[in-house]
Amino acid sequence: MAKKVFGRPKSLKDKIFHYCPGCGHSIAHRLIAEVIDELDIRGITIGVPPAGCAVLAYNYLDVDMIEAPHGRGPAMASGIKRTLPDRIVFSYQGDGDLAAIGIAESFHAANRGENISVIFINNAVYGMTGGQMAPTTILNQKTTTSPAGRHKILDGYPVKVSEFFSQLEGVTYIERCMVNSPTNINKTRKAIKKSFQCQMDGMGFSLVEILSPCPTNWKMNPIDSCKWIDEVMSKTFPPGVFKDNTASVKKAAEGAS
Amino acid sequence: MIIKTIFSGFGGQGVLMMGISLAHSAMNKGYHVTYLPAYGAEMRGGIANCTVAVADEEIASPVASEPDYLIAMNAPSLFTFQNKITSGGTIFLNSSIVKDRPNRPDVKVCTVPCVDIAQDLGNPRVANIIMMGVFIKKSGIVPDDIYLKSLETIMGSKKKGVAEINRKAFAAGFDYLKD
Amino acid sequence: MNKVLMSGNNIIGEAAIRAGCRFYAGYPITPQNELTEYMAEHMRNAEDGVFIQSESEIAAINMVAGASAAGARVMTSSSSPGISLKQEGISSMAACELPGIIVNIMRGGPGLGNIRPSQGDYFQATRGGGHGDYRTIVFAPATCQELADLTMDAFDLADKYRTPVMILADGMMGQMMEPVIFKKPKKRIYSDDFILKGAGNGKSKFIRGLLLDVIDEEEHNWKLARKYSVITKNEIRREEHQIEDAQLVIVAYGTAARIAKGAIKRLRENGMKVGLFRPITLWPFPELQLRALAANVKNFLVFEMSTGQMLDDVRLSLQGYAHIDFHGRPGGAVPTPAELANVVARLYEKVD
Amino acid sequence: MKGSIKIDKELCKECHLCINVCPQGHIIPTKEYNAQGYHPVGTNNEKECTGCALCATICPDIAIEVYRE
Repeated sequence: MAKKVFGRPKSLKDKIFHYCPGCGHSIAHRLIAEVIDELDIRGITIGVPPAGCAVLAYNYLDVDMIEAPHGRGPAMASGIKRTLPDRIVFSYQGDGDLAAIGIAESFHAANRGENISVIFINNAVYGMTGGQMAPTTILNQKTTTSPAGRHKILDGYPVKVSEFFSQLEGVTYIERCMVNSPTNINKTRKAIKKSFQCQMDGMGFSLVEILSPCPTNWKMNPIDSCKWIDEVMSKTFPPGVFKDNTASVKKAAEGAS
Repeated sequence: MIIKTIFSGFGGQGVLMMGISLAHSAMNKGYHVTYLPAYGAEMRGGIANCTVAVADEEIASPVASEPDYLIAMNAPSLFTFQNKITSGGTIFLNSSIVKDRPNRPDVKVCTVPCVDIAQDLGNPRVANIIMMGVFIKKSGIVPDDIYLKSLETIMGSKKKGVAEINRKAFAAGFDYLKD
Repeated sequence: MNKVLMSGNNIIGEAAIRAGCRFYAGYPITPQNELTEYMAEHMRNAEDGVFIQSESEIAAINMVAGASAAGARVMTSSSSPGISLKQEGISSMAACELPGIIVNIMRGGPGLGNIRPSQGDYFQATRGGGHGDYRTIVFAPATCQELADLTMDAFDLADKYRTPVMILADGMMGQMMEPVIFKKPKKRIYSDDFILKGAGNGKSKFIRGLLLDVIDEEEHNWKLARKYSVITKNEIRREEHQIEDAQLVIVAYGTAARIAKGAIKRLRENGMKVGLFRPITLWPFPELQLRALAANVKNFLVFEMSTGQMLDDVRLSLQGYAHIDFHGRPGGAVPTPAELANVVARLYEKVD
Repeated sequence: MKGSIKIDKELCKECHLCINVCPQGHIIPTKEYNAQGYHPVGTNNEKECTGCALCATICPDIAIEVYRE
């Protein structure tokens, strides 16, 4: 008898994603659902989707969800988590949402060390609105609002969220991953699991940045988009663990008990 | 009846506390009262002041456009408010500090060297309570026993010795006016 | 219950906690700082109480929205410029039908304005304030006692109608102290079937304000509109003061209404028959109640600490049945009862 | 090890990421249409599936189930 080794995770509703072909959101949604299944936390998880392409995440993820106004996810998640400290609360945000309009909410939730998980999709453009320049658009990248390419003098520099959030004392764990190859996708799943586990262990704020293809707005096919992440985007946003205090927090907790 | 009083001085002289203690005791006497402090940027570095209205009926405006009494704990307070006071009203002056006198012939002036008296009592910080002793006696808004009880309630959380020195200071002020 | 002397800002905080508010987020702004400070101090001692000093008013309203979705009784507060920032979240709460209390201790405006008492946010408060087709219930207390009572009532109405409720006061109300007696709060009656607690073994839920389908959004708008008409039918509050024989009625709310009462006292001492109509709910506005007065009274004076905002509602209510004058002091000026009495006296002489 | 995949043609959006990662060349484009209007991928039975699941891992639309003997 053949045994099923890969199928749809239980915490994902049986619906066709509205995302474009080759979109990284779909993969990230699936990974979150897989992690929720693995940790068996579907019944206690509350998600906060953003404004952006992922605003309809509640159509797919089969957990309680409340949509936040653009950029305010971490504030809303803070309110939920403080009210229900034993639930698992995550905010799912894009780059415009987290690093532009909602940078203050994200930064301060991180700085307060809110015990929440933030899943941060970095695709270097505003996806839903049609591919405008995002805070994470890399230098010289052409977008609809940087038609000649992002220019450092005119537009400033791409915001490196993982690098600068890892400087905050309130942050426990930050990793930047990619979803452009099976190996990287598996790494991303591990990172998301670690982030949720970090929250379950009461260790505080964690963030997983995911370099995610947006073939439509990059005007590339999905395969080239995955290559572009490897060859170009990851040079500005190198993957890796930027902060991991989980071991020392655990040790301190054991020492105290 | 409605009586409006402005307490004014520099920060640290305890003028807001003077106002609160009057408002509290008038409340305990059964009157309608309002207490309105100056607030925000205007209280930084400037004079601190508050307005207390006491009435036997609902109080419309807590603002005193023509106060019956002014307690001026420093000179700028006198200059700021002396022209607002109602004709026939009374200005209580901290004469230990304020050398000037009001330019209004139609108001009464009651000079109290309250800082000097406080120093004689060995605690210069109770000058405001001494002034309250004078004010309560002269204005007659509330009886002294009700006032002292309110004062104790307000200062309640603080040390016991404080109640004693306040009581002494109030008595010194109350007795300062012989007539 | 004992009578206590407290400032308006502290009274709101105390009434909220007594009413079961267990989540407060806020950002410092004069003249409402004492409320934020009060909540910081007293939420610590309330069981399950949460206080967060947020990084902005925007964050505060969204924290409050999140906590509301999670089932807590919630409140945030600010003053005029901060309320403008909160509007995005208030609109979102109205859309998502999340209960919550927003306190606006108004100051002078527009822009940063000043920190003096003002009533320039009437339009913002009563017309929804943020984008989209919605309303918020707006209470306009005029005394510290009313601050206490209406704060408690606001929580009940927010739960009952699942809608944000605004308490609209001004810097004077926030700063002044008056004696107050806290009433016993009502028991919370609250349907928790929409609250997010995690799906457990059941079906997952979501709360959303984005309805891409036109028919869905239209239906949602009409659903909200039906709710608002029920509120309009049931929740109007107003005070009528000395109107029985009045030849002229002043229409004023909040601090302005207090001043009007002072003016009326002076005017009546001089034989002028003047009364006061004071809306306590600014939305829903006591439209029919005001119009009913026009059967006997032909002269109204709208008095506001603004250039004339409630004036529009009075015009809409009276529909030309009576003559309307206006006296306003915007920008943080607090007129005296004497000043208003002079204005009214001049008009009164023209009354036929 | 021998494996097999099951493609849900209605979910496929023709991104071809699976074709790109399949080490065996087992997945191929097709000319048929699904209800969404895409040409879903299909399998080439001349090339053996090992059940490595790389295709399913990268598939954004969870269109591929993987089985192993």
